Amino acid sequence: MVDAKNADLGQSHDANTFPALIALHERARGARPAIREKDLGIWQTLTWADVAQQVRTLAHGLAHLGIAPGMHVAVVGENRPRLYMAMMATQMLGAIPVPLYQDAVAQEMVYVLQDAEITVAVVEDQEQVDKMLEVRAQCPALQHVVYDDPRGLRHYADPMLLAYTDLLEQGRTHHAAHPEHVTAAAAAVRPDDTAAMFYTSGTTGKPKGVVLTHHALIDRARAVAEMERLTDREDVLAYLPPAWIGQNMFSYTQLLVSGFTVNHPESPDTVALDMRDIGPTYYFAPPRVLEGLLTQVMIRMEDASRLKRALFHRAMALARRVGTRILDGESVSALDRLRYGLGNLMIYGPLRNALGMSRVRVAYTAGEAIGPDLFVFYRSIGINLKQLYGSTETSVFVCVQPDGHVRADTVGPPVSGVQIRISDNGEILVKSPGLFKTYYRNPEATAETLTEDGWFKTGDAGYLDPDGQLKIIDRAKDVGKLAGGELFAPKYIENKLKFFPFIKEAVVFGAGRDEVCAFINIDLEAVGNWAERRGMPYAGYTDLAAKEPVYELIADCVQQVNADLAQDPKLHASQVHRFLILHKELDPDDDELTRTRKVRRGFIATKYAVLIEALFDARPSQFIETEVKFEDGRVGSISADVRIEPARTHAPQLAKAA
Amino acid sequence: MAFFLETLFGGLMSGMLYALIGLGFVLIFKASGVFNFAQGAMVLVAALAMARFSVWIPEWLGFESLLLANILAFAVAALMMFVLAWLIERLVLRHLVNQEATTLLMATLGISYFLDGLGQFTFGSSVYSINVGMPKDPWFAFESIFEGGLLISLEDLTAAGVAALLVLALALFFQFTGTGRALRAVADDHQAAQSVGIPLNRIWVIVWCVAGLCALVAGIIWGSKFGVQFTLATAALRALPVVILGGLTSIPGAIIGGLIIGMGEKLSEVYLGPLVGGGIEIWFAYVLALVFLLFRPQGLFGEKIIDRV
Amino acid sequence: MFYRENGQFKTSYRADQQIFPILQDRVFIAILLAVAFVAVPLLSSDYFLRGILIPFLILALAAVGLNILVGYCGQISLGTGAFMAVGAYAAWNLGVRIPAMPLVLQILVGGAFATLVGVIFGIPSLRIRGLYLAVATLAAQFFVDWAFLRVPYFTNYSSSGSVSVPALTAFGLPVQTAVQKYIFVLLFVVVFTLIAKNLVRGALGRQWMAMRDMDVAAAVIGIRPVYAKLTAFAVSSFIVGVAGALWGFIHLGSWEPLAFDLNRSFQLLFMVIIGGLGSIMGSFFGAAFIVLVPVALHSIPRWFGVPLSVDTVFHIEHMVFGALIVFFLIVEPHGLARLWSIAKEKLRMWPFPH
Amino acid sequence: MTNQDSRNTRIADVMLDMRNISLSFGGVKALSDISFNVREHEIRAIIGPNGAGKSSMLNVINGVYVPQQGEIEFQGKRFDRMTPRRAAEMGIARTFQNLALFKGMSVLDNIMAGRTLHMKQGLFAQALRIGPALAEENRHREFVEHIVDFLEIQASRKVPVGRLPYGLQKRVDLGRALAMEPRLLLLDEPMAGMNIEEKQDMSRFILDVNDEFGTTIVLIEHDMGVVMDISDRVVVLDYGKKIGDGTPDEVRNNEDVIRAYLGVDH
Repeated sequence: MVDAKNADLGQSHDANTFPALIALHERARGARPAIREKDLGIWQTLTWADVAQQVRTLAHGLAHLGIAPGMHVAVVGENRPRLYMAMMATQMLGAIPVPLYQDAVAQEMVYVLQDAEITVAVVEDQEQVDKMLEVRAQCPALQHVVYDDPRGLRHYADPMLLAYTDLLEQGRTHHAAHPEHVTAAAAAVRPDDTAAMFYTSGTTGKPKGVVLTHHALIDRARAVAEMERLTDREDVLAYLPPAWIGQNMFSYTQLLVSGFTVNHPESPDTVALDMRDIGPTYYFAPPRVLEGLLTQVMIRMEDASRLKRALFHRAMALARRVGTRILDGESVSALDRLRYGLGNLMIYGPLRNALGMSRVRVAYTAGEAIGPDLFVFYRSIGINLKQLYGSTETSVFVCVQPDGHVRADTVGPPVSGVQIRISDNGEILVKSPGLFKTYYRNPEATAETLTEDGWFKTGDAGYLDPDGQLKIIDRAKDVGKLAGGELFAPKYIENKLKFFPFIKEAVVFGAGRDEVCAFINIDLEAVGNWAERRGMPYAGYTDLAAKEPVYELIADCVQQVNADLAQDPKLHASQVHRFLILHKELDPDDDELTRTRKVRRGFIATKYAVLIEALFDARPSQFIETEVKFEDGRVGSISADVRIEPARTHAPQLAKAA
Repeated sequence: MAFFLETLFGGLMSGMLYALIGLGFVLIFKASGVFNFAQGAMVLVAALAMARFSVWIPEWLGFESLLLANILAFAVAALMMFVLAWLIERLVLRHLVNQEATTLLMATLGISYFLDGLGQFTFGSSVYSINVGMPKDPWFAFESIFEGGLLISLEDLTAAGVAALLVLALALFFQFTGTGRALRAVADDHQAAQSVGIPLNRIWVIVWCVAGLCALVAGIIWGSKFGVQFTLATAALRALPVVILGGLTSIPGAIIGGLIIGMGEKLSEVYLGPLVGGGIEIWFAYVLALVFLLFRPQGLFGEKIIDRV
Repeated sequence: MFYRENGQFKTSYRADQQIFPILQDRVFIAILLAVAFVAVPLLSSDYFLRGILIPFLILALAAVGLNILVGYCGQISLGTGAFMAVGAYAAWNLGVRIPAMPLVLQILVGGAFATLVGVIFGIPSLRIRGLYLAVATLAAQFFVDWAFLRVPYFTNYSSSGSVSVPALTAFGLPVQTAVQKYIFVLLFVVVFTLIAKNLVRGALGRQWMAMRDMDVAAAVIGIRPVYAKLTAFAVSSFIVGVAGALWGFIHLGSWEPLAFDLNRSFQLLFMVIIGGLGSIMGSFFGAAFIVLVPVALHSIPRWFGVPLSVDTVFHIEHMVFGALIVFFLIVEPHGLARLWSIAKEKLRMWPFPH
Repeated sequence: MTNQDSRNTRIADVMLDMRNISLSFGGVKALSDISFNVREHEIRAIIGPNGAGKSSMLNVINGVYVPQQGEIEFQGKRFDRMTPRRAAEMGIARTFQNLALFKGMSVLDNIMAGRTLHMKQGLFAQALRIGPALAEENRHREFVEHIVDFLEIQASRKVPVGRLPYGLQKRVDLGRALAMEPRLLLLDEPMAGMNIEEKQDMSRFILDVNDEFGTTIVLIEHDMGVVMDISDRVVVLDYGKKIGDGTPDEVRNNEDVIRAYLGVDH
């Protein structure tokens, strides 16, 4: 009951700026925990009253350092309560916090520091201080560097440095001198003032400062808070870089909107432990994190006794069968419910506990395409994991999957207040109260992405499927058309292929052709194990790649993907008709992949032109000799007679995707 | 005066027995760093075996000769002790190598409990007698010096003699045989001994066998004197102060310690006992040893302990 | 498996350092106590209380005391029986000579006397170690046995040499029926177990364990061996003494020195070893084990219709204990307590093996 | 302003003075007539081949061994024998070459044990865990947590030290010494048997201790690189005799030292 009441207070709509929200929580739930940090072995707690109090003092301090409305303050570091409060203090003065990635090297920071005319930077520790000192010459505007953790800074005599505690001290004196200064500044903040600025590292060119208003951020946070019925009793673990809008939305904006508690881990290498401790109720993780956790689980289970493993796998099989349906509240036979209950007692429950997810009520994943198996694993053991879609420019929330309508291949319907339109070239356009105001001092870029009538070009290609859920296909610029004019989204197909553990890389071709063909790189480890279990000897990648059984293995994967595509209203034409397994692994050293392992389509297309022709001419095989660079820089060449295999395709069936 | 000398002799006699048992302790401790609490139990088992076999064997084989019976019984009992020694090394010691001294002590406690149980379980737990034809009649010596002479139990005298002989034999054995040298090497430094190819385990079996032998002889002597029963086990505990006094690692220490304790016990019992209600020899030896410890923790002949950091 | 620790985070050192930091454990203990204080008295027979539970509790208490000395401070003692005896006889004498003295006080002061004797015989531990110390404590055993046997004053010149206590009352309540005695003992055990636990997890306990694990390092960080060792002897023999008094007063009612002889000392040492050196909980496991094995040895053959003679059972018992000691020293030096904690860890990690 | 300069400026006058120390075990001379001193805030290294008597020297300083001859002056007080207890009370802490940790105890308890001298509550208060005792326990727990933070062993604070990897055990050993808030810290081969990263970490910790708390440090170390990097002055022992004393560079160019290390005429 109490929760509900507080919750209402927390959501009460009169507070539309961050300073107002802080004041609200101080009144409504001053004694409730706002920020916890595991420090000195226990969870040190700051109540909303403490936070409000300290933030005001800090604001006075910043004012003393000359921070005025409209100015920018850089915040650099891991998740640390003091850095969060620095952001609040900045906003309280009507100034704008600019979080920077703590792992960026000094020179990467220079541009931002200059572009935003940073005069004061609040940083975590010696590491960040050193960076600031390194770039000070290039950033003359930078006058003060405030540091949280004094360790190792004892002998730094530089006058520009200032300890956080000293800043608070100055804040007190300033407060004594101008008692009203901060309250006045806070009262002057308007909802459509800029609240924060996040720099997005554009794939090309300089990073762009995304300007977001109080209204934009708060409105989106509220929409989701209402949709998910978030109360002030939620616990959130802040473990991703705060400079990333995702983490910032979850552990900062929503914190201030819903008035729940954000928990800061003791150190990066204790996150898992601290997660177990806290057991967040509201959780967010990009697919790679979830992937990592799942691998952990599987590895640890490997050492378990045979009996335990058997039990585990049986339970998991059951979960895959009925788990998600139970979670979605669909009808499941009483017997299965019973068995699932048993499994829950024996396996799922303990597993959630081990992962620190026993208490998770709502969990989101976003950022990249998530493999269906991965996604289903978490849902099947009773963790309400859902996908969402959004970006920095949209204050994150564009689409969120509502409970009960969760699917692996969509990102859900638009959140209330959001409109979505698909441009004729298949790009997703968004209009939402959460949209950014502009790119900071970058009108061209702004003009490119914001239409006059206020639509934001996401740069993603996709479509709304029959039941109104948004389906992301690919980056818009990669989407092409087949000769027949049907949509062709290589990345989408490649991802589908790569979800199979046996397939490491895939490159599909089809733009301007009348059918689709694919290069496959097998995963040497996975397929290698598979081969060994079959007692199939092989000498290295090239040999294994050419084996008949391996081709059958892959062919099966491909036809599964085709079956999938066949059901897709827009992409059924993109089924893979023929594929080949490359005789060598695609390799950054050979410029076939970027350092971040993205395929360089163009380069590959020219390098392996012969193979592509062979594919589309449906030849049985094709000889090729390719140059390769070895680790030691020597150059050699691999030659092989690459087999080309037709893949089974399916007649398009425009049933609803399942 | 005469009375004093009589007591003194009595003390020396039991002293020899203590020395005998003490020797068992010392040997085992030297060789394996084990403080063998089970020595008492071994005495009990050995004595029981001797007592029963000397009755059973004639029954089985149907002959009369007491001498033969005793010899066979002795052989069988000795054999049994050796088997025990081997088993103990096999099943216990070799699994506890390099453990702390106290752990080993507790282990031997366990062993001693086991042997107590086993012995009485197999041989029965009532009082049995051993008759190895020890002279029972007293003997009056030095009548010329003291009128009435000194009353000396020939039994004690022979007992002491036997004990002394065995002690001497062992002492020589360990002084002059290869095994003896090996043993001393092991006592000085396990690793080193091993590295020059001395088989630790065999040494251990040997010392336990010897200890078993000591136990057997002691058991026979005691048994023939007071009869064989459970109390033998605890009686052997009285030999503990001997080694403490003599120093855990010194064979001569054990012998001399034995004599000192033996005499001290008797004298105290006779001269102090009455004042405090008697029965003090049970603890007197201990307190003696204890007081002694406070001033010389390593005992009379033990090596000084330096712990390096 | 049953552990759900998410959300059980600690926001104060006090919470972090409580004896049972995990909710599920606290629940378990609460239930256990409820059973011990309510269910057992209601349900169990006199024989069960008198013959099993009361001795178990008292011996467990003594084992806790001994464990402090042997398990936590690493000072071996073969004289536990003696310290129990001192506790019992001291308490008894107080009763005889100061009739006005209330029972609980008698028992506590009895413990105090045991402390005194314990410290005196502990003094050698400052000079001597390990084996030698064992002998010293053995001396205590023999001396005390002798004293209560041969010094008539201690038995108030009773002809038989055995002593007996009158009908007991505490705080005006009778302590006579099995249930009353059980509750009385249980209270003592709970209180002193808690005290012992507090000590071993506090500064003193750390000093003891430091002495046990690495005495040179301990001295170097400023721990005084004298203080550490003598406090260990003191606390240990106090608890043992109290247990002794309870053993005499509540369990036996009338007794002679034999009740506290060397075998009692060994029995307690075995409890500590089998139960687990350096574990309070282990002391209880050990006591339970040692109390139950004879019972089992008596009854199991009877169920199979092959009743064994009393001393056969007695001998087998000896063999079993002896063998078990060796077994535990070799296979699991930390005894049942370690097995328990391993099992617990497995449950917390479940379904993962580690 | 680098740490080096600042340290040099902070190094004050002599804090520990060892005069003509001689020590022998049953006739075997471990140290013969050795004199050297340690200045406040400096990092002083003792080097020398195995069996040179380095560890014995430390043991003399904190009173584990009693020298047959010689005297020790520590902060103006003169002793001809030191006892471990007194050494501890006067603020001398030390770590051990072969890990003398309390195996049966957790990381926290090991370090807490280092607080013994600062904990005053009596037996009864502890037994009942009443207010003051509890308060004291928590106060010191907090202090210890600062050390845990400093040594970056948060992840293993409740693990029994026995289960920790060697490198971490070394840290705990250091932590236990730091818990005493020592004025003088004796480190006996703090990096023995460590890999490169572990050594770097340890060096960092040692320097940080010296910087943050101004603790004077005497260390024995075999890794010449490390010694030359972090120590202000070095004394060289060989077969119980002192054969060199001075700054790293001076020592590096000292013939006797070179000979001792190249093993000529030994």
